[in-house]
Formats: sequence, C-alpha cells, structure tokens
Amino acid sequence: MKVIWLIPLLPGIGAAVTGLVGIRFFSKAQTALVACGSMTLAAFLSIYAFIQLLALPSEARVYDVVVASWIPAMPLETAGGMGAFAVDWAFRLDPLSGMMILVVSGIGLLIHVYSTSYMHGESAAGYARFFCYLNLFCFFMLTLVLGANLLVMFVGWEGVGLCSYLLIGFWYHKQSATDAGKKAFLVNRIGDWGFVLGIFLVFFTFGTIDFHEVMVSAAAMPIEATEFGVISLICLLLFVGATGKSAQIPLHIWLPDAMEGPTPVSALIHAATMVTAGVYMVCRNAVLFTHAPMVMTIVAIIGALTALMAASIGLLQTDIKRVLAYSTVSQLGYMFMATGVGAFGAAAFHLMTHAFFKALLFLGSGSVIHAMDDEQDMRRMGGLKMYMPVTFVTMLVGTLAIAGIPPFAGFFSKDEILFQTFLHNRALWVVAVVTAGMTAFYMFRLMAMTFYGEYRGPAWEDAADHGGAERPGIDTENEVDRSRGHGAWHGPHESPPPVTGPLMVLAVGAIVAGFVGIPAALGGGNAIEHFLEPSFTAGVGPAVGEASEVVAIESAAIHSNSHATELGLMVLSILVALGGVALAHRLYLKRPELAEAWRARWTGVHRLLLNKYYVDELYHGTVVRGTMSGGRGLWRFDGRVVDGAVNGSSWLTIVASWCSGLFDRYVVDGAVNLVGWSASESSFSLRRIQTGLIQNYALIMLFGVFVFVSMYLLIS
Amino acid sequence: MSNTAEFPLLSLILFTPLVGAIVLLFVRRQSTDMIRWIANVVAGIGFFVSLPLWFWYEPRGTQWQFIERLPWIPSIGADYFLGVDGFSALLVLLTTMMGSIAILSSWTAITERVKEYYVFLLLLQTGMIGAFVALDSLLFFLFWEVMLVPMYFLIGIWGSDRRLYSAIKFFLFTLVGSVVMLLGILAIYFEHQAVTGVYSFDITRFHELSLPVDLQWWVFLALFLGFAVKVPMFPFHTWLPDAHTDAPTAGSVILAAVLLKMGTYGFIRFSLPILPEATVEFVPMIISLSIIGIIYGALVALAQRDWKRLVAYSSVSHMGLVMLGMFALTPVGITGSLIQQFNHGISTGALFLIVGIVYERRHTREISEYGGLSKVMPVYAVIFLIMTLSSIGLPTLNGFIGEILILQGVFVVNKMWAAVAASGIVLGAAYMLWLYQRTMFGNVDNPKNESLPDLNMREVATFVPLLVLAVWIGLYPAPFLRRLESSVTHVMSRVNSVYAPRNVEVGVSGLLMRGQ
Amino acid sequence: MLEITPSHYMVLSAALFMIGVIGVMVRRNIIIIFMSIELMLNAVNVNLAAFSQQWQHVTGQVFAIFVIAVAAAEAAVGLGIILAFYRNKETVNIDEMNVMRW
Amino acid sequence: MGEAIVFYGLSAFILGFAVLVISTRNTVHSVLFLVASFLFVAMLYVLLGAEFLAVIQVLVYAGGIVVLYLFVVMLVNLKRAPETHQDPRRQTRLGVAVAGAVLAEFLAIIVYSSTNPSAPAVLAAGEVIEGGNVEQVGWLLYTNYLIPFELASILLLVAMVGAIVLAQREL
Repeated sequence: MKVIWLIPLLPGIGAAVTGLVGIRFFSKAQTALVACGSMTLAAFLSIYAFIQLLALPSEARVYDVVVASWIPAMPLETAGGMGAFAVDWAFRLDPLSGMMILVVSGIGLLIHVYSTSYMHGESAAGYARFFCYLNLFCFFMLTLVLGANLLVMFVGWEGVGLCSYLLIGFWYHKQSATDAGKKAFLVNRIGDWGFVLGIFLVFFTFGTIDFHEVMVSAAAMPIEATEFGVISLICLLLFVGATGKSAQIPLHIWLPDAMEGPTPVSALIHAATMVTAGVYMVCRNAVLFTHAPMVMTIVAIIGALTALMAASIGLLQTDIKRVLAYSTVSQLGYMFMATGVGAFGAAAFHLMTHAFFKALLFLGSGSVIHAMDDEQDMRRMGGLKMYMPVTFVTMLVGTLAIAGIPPFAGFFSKDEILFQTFLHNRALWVVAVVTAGMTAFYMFRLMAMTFYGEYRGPAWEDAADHGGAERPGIDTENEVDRSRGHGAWHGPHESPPPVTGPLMVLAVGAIVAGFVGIPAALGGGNAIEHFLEPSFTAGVGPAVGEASEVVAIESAAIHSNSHATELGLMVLSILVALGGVALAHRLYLKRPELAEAWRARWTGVHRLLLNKYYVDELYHGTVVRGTMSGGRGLWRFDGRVVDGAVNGSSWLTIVASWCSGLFDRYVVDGAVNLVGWSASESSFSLRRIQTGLIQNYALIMLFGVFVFVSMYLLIS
Repeated sequence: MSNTAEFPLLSLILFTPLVGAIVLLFVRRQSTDMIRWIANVVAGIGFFVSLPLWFWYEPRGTQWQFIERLPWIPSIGADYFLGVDGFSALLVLLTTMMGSIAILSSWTAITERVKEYYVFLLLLQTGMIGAFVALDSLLFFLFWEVMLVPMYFLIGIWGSDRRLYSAIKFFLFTLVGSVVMLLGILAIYFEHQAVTGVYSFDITRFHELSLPVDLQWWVFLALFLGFAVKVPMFPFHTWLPDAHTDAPTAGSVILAAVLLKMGTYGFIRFSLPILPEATVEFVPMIISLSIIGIIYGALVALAQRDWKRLVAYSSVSHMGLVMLGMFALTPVGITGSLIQQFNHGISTGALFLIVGIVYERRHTREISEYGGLSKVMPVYAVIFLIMTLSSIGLPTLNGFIGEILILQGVFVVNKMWAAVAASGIVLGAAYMLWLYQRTMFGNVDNPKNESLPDLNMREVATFVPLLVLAVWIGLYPAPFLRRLESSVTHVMSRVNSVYAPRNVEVGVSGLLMRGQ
Repeated sequence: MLEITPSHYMVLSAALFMIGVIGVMVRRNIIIIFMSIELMLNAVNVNLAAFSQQWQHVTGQVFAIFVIAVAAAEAAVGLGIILAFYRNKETVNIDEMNVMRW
Repeated sequence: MGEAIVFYGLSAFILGFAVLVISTRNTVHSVLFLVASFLFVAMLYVLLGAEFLAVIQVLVYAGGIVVLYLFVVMLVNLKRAPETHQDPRRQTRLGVAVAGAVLAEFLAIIVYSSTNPSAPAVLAAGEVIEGGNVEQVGWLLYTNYLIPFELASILLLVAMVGAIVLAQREL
C-alpha cells in the first residue's frame, strides 16, 4: 500500500516512453501495448489499493504516503503567528480518492482500448503522440485525485488542463481545434487564478495546505452563517477555480468548443474525469464549504443555473458531440447544486455514475461519427439503428441512464440530488426538475435523430463485393480495413471490437453503477454515501466527532421522516423524464413538422438558444477585445510615451552636444589653433637656419666653441 | 570569514574565459573552425571548473564561501576580494552554463568576424562571473562596467536591423544607471570611513553598517536607478525590447539569462542588506512599479507581431514578478524571487534560443511569417512547448516553483498585490499560447517554411541541459532552495525584524530552516 | 724657448687642429673634409701623447690608441657613405649634399 | 738642444704637410701629403717616448686608413671637377676668421698657463717607467681598460659590417 504513488506514475512512465521513444521508433501496435499496458497496471493497482482500503475499518480508511519533500520548509507569517511553508509530494488514499482512482483508471483504460481502434487513421507518430498525451493525462488526473495537499492537487489540476489543451488541439492543423485548445487553457487559467489565491489564503489562515490538517483546523472554527468571513473567502476563491475546470457559469464557454478534440478525448477528459475535478475539489474541501453557508448558496445557485442554461442550449444543438457537451455542463451543474446543498455524497455518487454513462455516450457518438465518415451533424444521420446495433443498444442504455429512468445508474444518483435539493431549497428543486425534463428530451431527441427515422446521410458507393447497407454490422474486420482512410467510404457500419468492447463494458457499468447507492427509501443502504462519509468530515477529535454525530443523527432523522416524500419525488421525476421522452418522440419521430412550427413561433428564443445566449460574443466583445486593445494601446504608449521620453532626452542631449560642439570649435579650438598658428609662423623664419649645408652647421659649432673658449678666457 | 579556500576556485572560474579570449587573439582569423572549437572548449572547461561550486558548497556552512582576498589598491582600501554565497554560486553556475550554451548555439549563426565575436563573448563571460563573485564593491563595479563593452559590440556588430540604435540605447541606459550607482557606492564607502575610520570597499563590512536613515534614502535611490535599469523595472525598460530584438541570438540569451539578473542581484547584495530602513520605506513604490511591470509587460507582449520582441516583453513581466517577490520581504517571497531568477534564466534563455533557431533558418522574426511549424519541425515544437509551459509556470516545471513561492510570500503581506500579480499569470499564458498557436499550429501556409530542417544534434544539445534543469527544479527544487537558505536568512535578518533569527522560536528557524 | 715643454706640444696640436678645422670649413670635396677630420684627430693624439709623457703614465697613449680605433671606424663608415652617395648622385661636392633641410 | 731642433723641425713638417693637405687641388696629392704628415707625427711620438703609438700610427693610419682613402679616391671617378658648384650661403671667410680667432684664443690660454704654472710643468721624474712602452700599454689595455678595449673591437666590427653594407652595389 506504500506504493499508491505508483498509480499515477505508471501512466506517467507510459507517457514518457511513448513520448520520448515511441514517436520516433514505435509501431502503432507497440504504442498501444505500452499505453494500454501501463494503464492496465495502474487500474489493477487501483483495484488492489481499493480492496485494501475496504478491508480497513471505516474510521481508519486512510493511507498517507509522502514520497519526498518538494518545497522545503521556510518560515512565513500566517494569521496565527509564525508558520512554516512546506510542501511534500504527499499522496493520500481515502474513500473519496479511492472511488476516484477506480473511475479514472477504469474508464481511462477503457478509453485507451477504444482509442487503439478509433485513432487508427493517424500516422504512427501521431498515434504515439496521442497515446503519450492520453497517458500523461491519466498521470496528472491520478495525481490530482491522490494529492494529499492543495499544491499537489494543483499540479494535477494544471497538468490535466495542459493535456486537455494538447488533446483538444491534437489536430493542430485545424485552426478551430487550436483555438478551442487555447480557449480551454486560458479559461481554466482564469479559474486557476482563484484557485491559487485560495491556496494562499488557506495557508495564511491555517498555516498548512494539507487537506486533512486544514479540515481539522476548519472544523474547529465557527460556521460563518451570517458574516462573509475568511473561510467564505477561501471557499469562494476555490469555487472560482472549480468553475473554470468544471465549466460552470461564467466560465462554461470552453467546454463545448473542446469537442474539437478527438472523441475519446471528449469522453475521457471532457465528460468522465477532468471536468469533474471541480466537483471533486469541492468535495475534498467539504468541511471548509460547510463552514461557509453563504458560499454554499452561491455554489448551489450557480450549479442550478448552469444546469438549466446548458440543458436549454442542448435542446437545439444539431452537432451530436455538442449536445453531449452541453449535457455534460448541465450534469456538472447538477453536481455543484448537490454540493451547494451539502449533499457531497450525492454529488460524488452522481460524479461516478455520470462518468460511466457520459463516457458511454461519448464513445457511442464517436462510433457513430466514425461510421458516418466523420460526420457530426445529426441532421445528416438517422436510421442508423439497423446499421450499428451494438452502438445503438449501448447508447440507449446510456440515454436511459442520463434521463433518470430506473433502474439505470443515473436514476439513483440524480434522484438523490433532487431529494436533497428538495429538502434544502424548493426553488432550486423546481429548476432541477425542469432540467431533468429537458435532459430527457434532448437525449431522446439525439437518439431519435441519430438512430431512428429515415437515413438522411450522403449516399455511398455500392461496393461490388458486399455493401454495408445490405449486411449491416457484419464482417467488421473488413470494415476496419476500409475505415483506415484508404479507399472509398462504404456507408455506415458497425465499429470493430476494440470500440464496441468498451461500449459494452460501460453499458454494464451504466446499469449497475447505481446499485451501490440505492436509497433507503427503496430498501437500499445508500452504501456509497456512507462509504464516502469520512472524507467529508474532519472525523477526528472528540468535539468534532460529536458534531458530525449530531449531523448524522439529524440527517438520519430527515431520512426516516421523509421516505414517503422521497418516493413521491421519485415518481415525479420519473414522470417528468418520461414526459421529456414522449415529447422528443412526438416532435422528432411522429410529427417533425410540429418542431418546425414551434421554431417559427418562438424565433427569438430559438435564436437565443441556438447562439448559446450570446455569452461567447459577450466575452469576446468585452474581455478578449478589451485585453487585446489594451495591449495594443499600451504598446503604442510604450513606443510613444516611455520610449518617446527616452528618445526625447537623447534628442536633448544631441542638441546640447551640438551647441557645445559649436563652442568647442570656435572658442576652445580657436585658442588652441591660435597657439599652433603662432608657433608655425615663428618657426617659418627660424627654419631658415637649417640650410642643409654641413659646413654651416660646422661653422655654428665652431662659433659655439669660440664662445665657450672666450667665456673661459674672460672668467679666468 | 574563516572559510577561506585553500584552492583559488573562484579565480579559476573567473579567468578561464579570459584566458580563452587571449588565446583566441593569437589564432589566425581565417581558421574559423578552429576558433569555434577553441571557444566551445574553453566555455565547456569554464562550466566544468564551476561545477565544484555545486558540489563543494556547504549549504549549512558559513555564509561566504570560497573566499579569496588579496590587496588590490591598498591606498583606497580596495581588495581583490572574491567569495560566494548560495545565491551567487547558483548565478555563477547559471552564467557558465548559459555562456557555453550561447557559444555552442552560435556555431553556424555567426559567419563574419568570428574571432572577435567569440573574444567578446568570452570577455563578457568573465565580466558577468566577476560581478557575481566580487565581494569588494569597487571590484564589483569594475566587472559591472566590463560587461557593458562586449555586449555593446555584440549588439552593434552582429545584431540585426536597428542594431546601432539598440546598442547605443543599451549602453547609455546602463551607463547612466551605473554612474549613479557608483555615486551610491561611494557614499556608502565614505560613510563607512566616517563611522569606522577604515577605508574599505568590502561588501561584507557594508552589511554590518547601519547608516543614517536620510542618507539611506538617497543612497537607495541612487542604487535603485542603477539596478532598476538593469532589471529592468517598468519605466526604465525600453532598452530591453530593442536590445533583445536586435542582438544576435547568443547575445539575447546571455542578456536575458544573466545580464538581467545583475539588477536583481544588486538589490539583494546591496540595497536590501545595506539599506534596510530605506528598503522598507521604498516597498510601496517598488511593489507598484513591479505590478505595473507584470501587467504592462504581459499586455504589451500580447500586442506584439515580432516573435523576439514578444519574448522580450515577457521578460519585463517576469522580472516584475521577481522584484515583487523580493520586496515582499518575507523568506518565502525572497526565496521565490531568487529561484525565479534562475528559472527565468533557463526558460527565457531557451525561448531566445528557440527564436534564434528559426531566425537563422528564415531570417525573419515576424510571427505571421510562420505557422504550422510543428509539422515540419516536430522536435523543435516539443522543446518550444516545454519551454513555453515552463515560462507560464506550469506545475512540475521550474517556473511554477518560483511563481508559487513569490505569490505566497507576497500574499501574506498584502492580498491585493498577490491577486493583481496573479492575474499577470493568466495573461502570461495568453500571450505565450497564442504565440505558440500562431507559429507552431495550423497548416504550413508559407511555402518557405515547407522545407525547414528540424533541429540537428548540436541544437538539441543546447537545449538538453535546460530541459533537464526545468524538470529537475520543477519536481525536486530542494537542493536549490537549500543553497539559497543562508542568503535569504542573511537578507531577512537585516531587513525584516519579524524574521530576524532572535524573533523566531528555535522550533521554526532552527529546525525548519535547517530541516530537510 | 729651447726647453720643449708640454706647452709646445699643445701649441703644435692647436695649430694642427685649426688647420683641420679650416679644411673642413673651406673645402667642398668631402674626401678632403674627411682627411681634415683625420688631421684634427691626430692633433688630439699628439696632445694625449704629450700629456702621457708629462705625467710619466701611459694612460694617455692608451687613449690615443682608442682614438685611432674610433678614427678607423669613422673613416670606414664615412667613406662607405661617400661611395653610396656618389653612386646615387655622381658627386662628392658637399654643397650638393643638402637634402636634409627644411 | 737637440730635442728642440728635432721638435721644431718635425712641427714644421707636420704643419706644412697639413696645410698642403687642405690646399691641394688634386685629391690624390692631398692623400699623399696626409701620409707624410702622419709619418712625421709618428716621429714626434718617438720623440715623446711613445714607441708603440708611433708604430700604430704608421701601421694603422699611414698604412691602413690612408689606403682606404686612396681606394675611395680611385673609385670616385669624377667626370667633372669636384668643386665647381658653390653654394652662396657657405660663409667660408667667416669660418676661417672664427677658426683663426679660436686658434688665437687657444694660444693665449697656452701661453698664459705656461707662464703662470699652477702646477709643476714637469712631474718629478722619480717614477721611472718600468719595462718597455709596449709592455706598459699592453698591461693597461688588458687590465684597467679591458672593457673599453673589447668595446672598441666591437665598434670596429660594427663599422666593418656597416661599411660593407653601405658600399655594396645593390643597396
């Protein structure tokens, strides 16, 4: 168990190998082997670790591993006197992270397997690059999940953002893809700004950034019910980070664009794991959030609004992946709403079930897109049920799950959230129910447009040997051969086993994942929430334990008193879901002309939804344009004013030096020249002595002798 | 002061490049390959003889190590006095490493006046090392000025476009600053004489001095001008983009990686410890300028169309962060500032190398001339990506450590400062990623880019040490931080009484500072 | 008057020397001028020999020998210069040797 | 008495030939008169008891140097009279006049000092020179004046080299 740090490290090694060696030297098979192998090991290790964790008594289900010191201790003032800033490479396995590593490594493995087939059209180098990024993502995601303190979590947090950037822009020759990648990274960075400040404030307040120590310290502080205190500020800042990563209002805009990436990426990163990191982070800091009720309210409201807005946009999208993207945003809003009402367990539960069915839906859509020769527009699909039965069935399972139809996984988790919200805030509950109805509607709209009805796609050449249309879903081996980008497209076809295999596994997951959280009202034990409970409370110390006990007793009381309510709500939500399904059936299968009529009637609303409430345009007009023109303006300022001052002073210097040059030339130089002139003039006469006649010189010498001798004579 | 070296390591490090330069003078100018070999070998030797600074330095030893002291001008009390603490030891290592990388990088880039070029580079190397190891302020000033001349010629002769304008601008800016700085040093010198009766330029003696506050104020202003120009801080920065843009690649690398550190080094070595009261007084001004510099540099970088100029403005932004951390006057902030200087040397140095490589192939720096390079130069793209990420402070790379320490150190002093400065990091990601997208991604639209060769072994070799360091510092910075401890403690004990050793319980300072 | 004292020799020497001087001043043939210089040197030697006898010490003679050595050297070099000059200018007239002037 | 006659006779010859040297038109004759003058000076040396000097005078001067002069006179094969051109600025008369004046002054000094002897004109002849003149000269040359002697030899060597260099045809 001391080797939980190996869980993230294994994919990391895989990434290093495929990245450093693979791009140059590996064949596709070798790359796939390394990538999937490392993920398989990580998944098995995760399962092993999880089993070990389960074996412990529920109060003691924590493993701490400190691998090394990262930032050695340095003294630093904190609110509570002199502290020490120190960060370790510390990992922690507890129920919450245990559940998460299972989800991440499990779904990650499935998506690796799926990608081996899906990305087959790439060159060997691109293939290796893809798996390098994918492995790197798993490395960072597992680091994020297992990190025992905020900064290690931040490492993973930023790292997954990077991988998301790289994978969205994987087809880097596409302008839209690289734009989307950049957008994702930058929007995330804005969130990270809050997250980082939150970390700083956590350190300043508690003198530590270890989750558990923070939890213990925070639990001892009073709940800031009336005033917006320091814990509230921390939570707000952390939540800013979460909105960035989990695409909540107002930072939700990047996620739909992120669909430019390859579909497995959308499934893994932008549905199942990375985008849920925000929810995970809020759950991790559950104690902090419970101490900041005002922020909790904000979280709940933002979550609900996001859920509603995204669902409403999803109603009209025609791109199959964008529908799923908005659905993801909407479901994430659900989870935040759950955390906002204090139902952290429900949020984590929904996180897990969502990971299954959303990954399933994305992979299914990938399969469809692949079958339609990279067509993503649902208006050009239809009737695919008969061509690709496996994909159809598995996607149907996923759709039922997300729509909240029992006994599929989504039903249990979503219902738990609805119930908790109902207890907490009726208005939010109404929003949630409406959203649930919309979810059911647009998901079945998707199914209807894709799998039912007439085939609306382009015609394909009837191959002489065997047409895909006559024998759909058979002979997959040959289909694979042809789908590698060589030769003509032979019509929609079922995908090969590496694609359908994960689909089937995930479909099973989408059916059974909910059973771990069957609510008490239905006679279940709500096992998952009890299992996760220790992660959401400080859990140590007598006073704290007492407090949580009180909470537990209270919640138990609520549970027992409202089994009837809960059952009623369940029925209601099922009805709403079915209503959505029925509406979709009516509008898109029975009477398509009705949809047209409605569109004509509410053009304003239709345009608003189609343009995603113009949020992108708003941001582009204000933030992006403002920053860019600010930059240009400052550059001009730099050139004209700052540099102008410099050049101006140099110009002044030049003028001054010109003046002093004149002075120099006429006054100083004049004096010097005067001396030289007089010297040369006087020498002009003197030089006549130099006649060049030796005898003249001798005469002068002789004359000198004469003078000396005369002097001698005169003296003596 | 007992840690006098029995072996004159610092002199050896200091004079190796000088000897190399002298040897080069005697080589026939036509045999350019031989000149290149000699210069590279000398630079390599210079790096290897500096390695003992890493291995022999005792993080827990006395503050000044490897001391050498000989009388120089006894009549005015100037000594040939060398010594390093952890910070300057790291900077010397950075200098020797970046120096050899710069020399290696110019193998094919420089084809005219090869001999003079390498002579100037090696001379510059000696000047920079000298400034970092001098513990006598007159000697420091001497080396400070020695650096100026070769750099002037490097920009003026081997530069591009407006090289003369840039070179003169660089020279005048720095010269004005350094003259005022000399006045400041002389003021300390005479005050030291007045107090102790001894004429001395000894920096370690200056550190023990407590000057009258009003004098400190003026001296600080004088030193500030000298150092702020070099950093460069916000209103004094305009020489930097011009000099960087027009300098040859190796010149830009040295300029960014080492020369800019002179300013911050000066603050750490002179302003903070010698003038503690004035430092505290000037904190609001310097912090404001730093924050303006961070945001301003980032925004202006966003508007650039010239690749190299963009990196140059990013330097302004990053150095603003360094100054911010330093003047937070907390151990974490200063440590972050020091390590960030090292990081900036690595990542920005690498970014200039990266620009230099395509400039050598295409002879243009216009960003719009490029695009889709990751298709034709994949290895180059990977290295550029890693260095971009290092520059924008992605965790597990070096930039993150510096940024997080600086911001944490600032945060405990003032939350607004940290909040505003952190927004500079968002902008940093914006301009760097946009640059990356515009140059590396997309289709190869420009036919001239279609046949660009990828990096050769020599070019890869210039990046390998930088990549290794970037990852090393990102994952395990403890060896670096431990070497900075004594420097930081020393500065803190002078400047911030809260962190003076006597005010901190043994549990924190004694155990934790020495811990790990 | 009949006793020969060093003064007599000095008178002789002075006369001989002045004959040499006058030769240098008057003649224009540079060879003759050189010979006049030899006369002057001889005058000096006479003096030295006379003093040597006066003081009963041979140092004067030793110096005379040195003078002869220097005279030989001077004659050799000087005559060499004359030859070289003659080859260029076809003259030994000192009045035509006036290139070294302003 | 005899000494006086010899001295006056020799002096007359020396001065007479010297005057002839500087006054003869023919250069060759001039050289011959110079030889004669030198020979009489050599005799004067004998009179002064400087036999070695006398021998040197004959061998080096009259023999060596004068031959050198003769060679040069022969080599300088003049096509025109050597002294035709006369520079107007040479001031010959003034020179002769000053020379005469200096001579007069010298004579005055000599006469004055011999009539008022400040020191004994003749040294007490107690210290008889031992050994021959040649031996004494040699002794001094190789002891006290060794270094000047060697320097003189080097000077001669240098002069020889210089003369050769100057006189060779392709200068």
